[in-house]
Amino acid sequence: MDIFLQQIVNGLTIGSLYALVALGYTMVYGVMKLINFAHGDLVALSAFAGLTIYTSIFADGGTSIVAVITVFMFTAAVIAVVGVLLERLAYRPLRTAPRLSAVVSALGAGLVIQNAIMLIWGPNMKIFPSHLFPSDIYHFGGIVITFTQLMILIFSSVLMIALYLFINKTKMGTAIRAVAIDQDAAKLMGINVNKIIMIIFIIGSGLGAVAGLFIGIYYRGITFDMGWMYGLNAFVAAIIGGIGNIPGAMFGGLILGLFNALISGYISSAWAETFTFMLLIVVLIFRPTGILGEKVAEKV
Amino acid sequence: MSQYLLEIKKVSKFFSGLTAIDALDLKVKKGQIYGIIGPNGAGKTTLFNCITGIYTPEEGEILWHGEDIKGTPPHKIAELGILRTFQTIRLFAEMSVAENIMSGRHIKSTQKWYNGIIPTPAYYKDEKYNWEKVGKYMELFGLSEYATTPAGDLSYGIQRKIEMARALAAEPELLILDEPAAGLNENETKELADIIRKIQAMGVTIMMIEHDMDMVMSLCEYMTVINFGAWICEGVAADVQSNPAVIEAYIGVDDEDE
Amino acid sequence: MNKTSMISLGFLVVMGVFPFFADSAWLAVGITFLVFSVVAFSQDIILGRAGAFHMGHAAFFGLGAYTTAILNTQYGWPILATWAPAVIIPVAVALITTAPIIHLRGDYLLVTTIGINIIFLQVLENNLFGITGGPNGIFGIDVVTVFGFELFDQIYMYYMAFILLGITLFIMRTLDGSKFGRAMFYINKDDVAAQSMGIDIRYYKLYAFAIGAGLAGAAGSMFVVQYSAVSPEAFDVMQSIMFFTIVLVGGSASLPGVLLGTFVMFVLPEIFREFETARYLVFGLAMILTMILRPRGIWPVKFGNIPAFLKKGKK
Amino acid sequence: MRILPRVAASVAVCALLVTAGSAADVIKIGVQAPITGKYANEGQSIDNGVRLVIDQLNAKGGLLGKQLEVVSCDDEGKAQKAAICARKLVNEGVLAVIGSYTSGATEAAQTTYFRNKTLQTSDGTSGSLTKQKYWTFFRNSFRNSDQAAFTATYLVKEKGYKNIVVISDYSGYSVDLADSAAKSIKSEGGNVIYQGKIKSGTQNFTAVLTKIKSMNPDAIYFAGYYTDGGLIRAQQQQLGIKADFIGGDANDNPDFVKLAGKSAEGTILVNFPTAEFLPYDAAKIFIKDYTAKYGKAPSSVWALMNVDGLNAILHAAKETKSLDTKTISNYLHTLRDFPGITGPVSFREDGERINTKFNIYEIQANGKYKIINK
Repeated sequence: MDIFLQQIVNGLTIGSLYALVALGYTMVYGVMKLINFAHGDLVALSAFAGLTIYTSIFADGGTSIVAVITVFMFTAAVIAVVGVLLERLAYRPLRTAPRLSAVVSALGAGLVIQNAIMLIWGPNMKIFPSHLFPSDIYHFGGIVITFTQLMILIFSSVLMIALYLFINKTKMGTAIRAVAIDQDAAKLMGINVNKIIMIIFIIGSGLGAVAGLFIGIYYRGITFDMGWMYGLNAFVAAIIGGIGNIPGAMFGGLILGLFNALISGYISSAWAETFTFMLLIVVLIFRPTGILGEKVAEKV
Repeated sequence: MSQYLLEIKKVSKFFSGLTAIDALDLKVKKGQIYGIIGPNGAGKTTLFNCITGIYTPEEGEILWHGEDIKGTPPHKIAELGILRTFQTIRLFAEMSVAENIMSGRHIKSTQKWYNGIIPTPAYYKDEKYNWEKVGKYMELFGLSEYATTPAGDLSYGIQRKIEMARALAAEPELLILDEPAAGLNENETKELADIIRKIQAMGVTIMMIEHDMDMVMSLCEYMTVINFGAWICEGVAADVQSNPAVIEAYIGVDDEDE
Repeated sequence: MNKTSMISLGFLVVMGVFPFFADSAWLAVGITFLVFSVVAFSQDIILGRAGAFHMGHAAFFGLGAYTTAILNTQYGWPILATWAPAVIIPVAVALITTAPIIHLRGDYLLVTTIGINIIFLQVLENNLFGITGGPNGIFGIDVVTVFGFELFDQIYMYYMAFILLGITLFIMRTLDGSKFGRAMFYINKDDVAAQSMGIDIRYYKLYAFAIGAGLAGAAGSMFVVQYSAVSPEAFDVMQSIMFFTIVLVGGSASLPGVLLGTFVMFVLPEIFREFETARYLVFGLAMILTMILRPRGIWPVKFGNIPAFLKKGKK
Repeated sequence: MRILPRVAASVAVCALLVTAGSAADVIKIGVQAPITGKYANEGQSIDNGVRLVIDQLNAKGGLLGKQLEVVSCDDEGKAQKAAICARKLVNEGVLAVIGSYTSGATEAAQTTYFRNKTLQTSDGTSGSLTKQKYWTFFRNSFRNSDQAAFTATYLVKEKGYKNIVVISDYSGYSVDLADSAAKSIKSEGGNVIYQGKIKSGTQNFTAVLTKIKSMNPDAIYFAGYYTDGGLIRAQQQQLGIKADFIGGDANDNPDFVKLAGKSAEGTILVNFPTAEFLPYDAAKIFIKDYTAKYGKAPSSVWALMNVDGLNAILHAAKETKSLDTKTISNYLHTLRDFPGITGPVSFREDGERINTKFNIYEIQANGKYKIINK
């Protein structure tokens, strides 16, 4: 039983990271109907940028709450700017083009970011210092949870709840939802669509940046090509939950994290991705728009 | 064998609780031009979508030559001889006019499954025969000069014609026209009416939705009026025009609109 | 003679005389170009013609490669005998795996086809049934032997790939002039209208996947003989993305466009090896720029592939 | 159709230019190594090492009166890229190829080199590398089975572990080492309670480690690479698994300690003596020259092994005064105690290097190694 609960804790940790990344995909998809293939690479970029920011500001290698908060804020800001630039340069010119053109542009942008990371930081694995977070370990019965895991769980829940409230309870959130439903109508209602899309990219990239930093702090080793793996998993999570749907992305991320952990723990980690995609296919066969997605009827 | 070509029996269609069609009945005889009229949102296009298999009605029967075709997928419906046009024109916009009309010949083509990879003498013959047919339909609709022009580049009126030529190229028994005169000017509408009569003369039964009342009244031999998905009345032009329920349905809607 | 045939013929002539001017290094580049053009065309049948967002094509390419490799090294089949199964198995697998998902729209299909690719990779890496050689793959694949004569020299490889490309172009020409090819375009442009004209979307999409997988399998078989080794990472999702991109950057359903795409994505990097490290960065930028400047690809397709006797009046 | 003749002409011109460029009279030495990707560290060291040796030799007048040129090909540690590299290097007309770093990439290229009579020397340790008995292939390191036997004796006889878990990744080298180790442990009387595989680069190994925790092992033997090993060690500690961690040779990299952080302390690594522990003069000189040229020491002993392979081949060519690969190979097969950087170099008839020794290190709290074998 302890082992099972431990696997649940493991799964929830990675699941929250997926959820944070999935939110970026789902928000962009909801508004622009575009798979932002570069999002995973933004996550990787944030880990590298965060490491550099940390080592250049706190060269002495010291750590404190101030240091951690500074790194998170700085990195999120940098990645948000990159996200906005990405939209400006690679996606906005293609808003009226055939859908696949934007997909190719997104794939291209992903390649650019990934290889820029490689050229700037080199192809070798970079390693986060191990003392950024205290290495405390808590025991609950037979279950072990580290300080970092706890931070990931708490922090990502707070962010997700905040985002949910922002989208559903504020005027800006309503505008975002309006643009997601019908851009033209929203425009007629006086909503500045470009501004909304910019905000989407700021929030999405910011959340991705937080996930990237957590990945760096939790796993320590970061590579320039790691974004793809997190991106794909998160994207699958967003689809399972129902793409375009914000609670769907959170739900999908957690489900996928748990599912992965249980498959790896009880069947085989070697087949984890196979099971992931089987899950995706089964979900799509029974719920073509994801678990929380709404049914869309096409007007004929 | 039924005396009717198409019989709709107590057909109902619901969309998440809303009733789009409500136990509707209607009967179309072979060779007729049959009109479906009713205010916007009355469920006319939904009815057509049910007949052509895009939607499956929850209740009732759709009899084609006396056999229930409810739930048959759209491509099978076309093979049965029911072809349609769309309210919002749906052409293959980037493709040439000739290629658009050739799509009507799809179900008439005799090519075997391997002909997509391996050409045979029969394949060349079939291709030639069908392209010649396309030539004939282009001539019939006066489209020959646009043979290689992308359909999407042409005017609205011509696009309507292409859509009808495309459907007719499949040699249908029943041709379903969804607001064929929408967006056309007076001359074009007149021309359209002539074409529709010509099609009827070829032995094709026609069902149409149309808001242009002059056109409906002059063309349609029989018609059914529906509102909120339900039957209001039916009959020949004169009967329908004088029916108080019809007038009420239209005026009621006018109130809401204005 | 239509335009497709004319461009194909011209291209075949150029590629046919190429070996007379090339040394062995260039010959290898030529073989790569030929093999990957075939894969790109097969991807184009699915993506560019039938319009199915398919991003797992490397799986079918790899399936052909592995079929040849396994039959040759594990069961001792001569390479020539493996050609038929290297086409048939990818076709069968394509039909079985895509049948349940073929109805999915756009992006959903895209993600599930990535899934097919990833599942295929895991099967290879986990050495299912102990025949795939795991992550190392399979080494020491024979060369083609005809009547006891070993066709070891690269020039034979080149002309075998050349013949395969010829066959591919012939199939494309037949397809374009048949109801099958047209049906794919109709579905691509407007699926609702297509089915109302009696076109069975499912059937023709599967048809496209079957032809695409078969051709990719044949190309895979060539690929494995060329390098006498095969391993999973040659068929990873990145490779599928490359095939996907080639078609869209070059121009969907456009013969010269796809050739151009293949050349840009697979041959240029071989020539400009100095840029090795910055290569993908340049690629990425090129992809974005191409799409912004030419959203339909560098050399977009022109429709109007109709018999001459129908062409009259103005353009 | 008018563009066709132009295309044909330009193709012809290109081809001529290329042919003209490659006719110069130099001896080409190929490097096939993971210059980018996960093992870039190691690949770059191999490439640098080879270039250093060749530069030094060229400065002294070259080999048999000819200058040498290094042609590198990046195989990214991937088998398919390796096969492509093999084709390229053969097309370049190289005399010998140094590399690759991983057994998988080495094996994928082997057949092509053999068929084209090109010499190859690699540090790959999989048993299968010498199985084919290709006369073109020389292993400059040691076999996995040797290391496995050495490790098993240590684990079972010296430390007296009862229950041992063996983990590998999916690479050829790792599976081979893990299988050999499991076999040796059993034959020494130890008990392998679980033998599992992890997917390299996954980062999150908690699922499989949690499973292992329930088995209560005495020791975990990891036969994979440092990039995963460091993380496994760290996550093992986090989950509170008490077992000792023993890493195979590929864990011997400075990054292992960085990845594992504080958890690195107490880790045991088994490897061939690392560069700084090599007692030979040749080693000290080489490392000094290398550091002077590149500003850092070679990342591990693997580059040095490959340099030894290269030096042996150059030595053989000089002795036999021949550039015929078969002649060089015949000479190498009888080579005994050539003074190499990593100790005396001798080859067996099947291309296997003989007489290699191993060290056991324990990582200290400060991240330094301490030799603990007798």
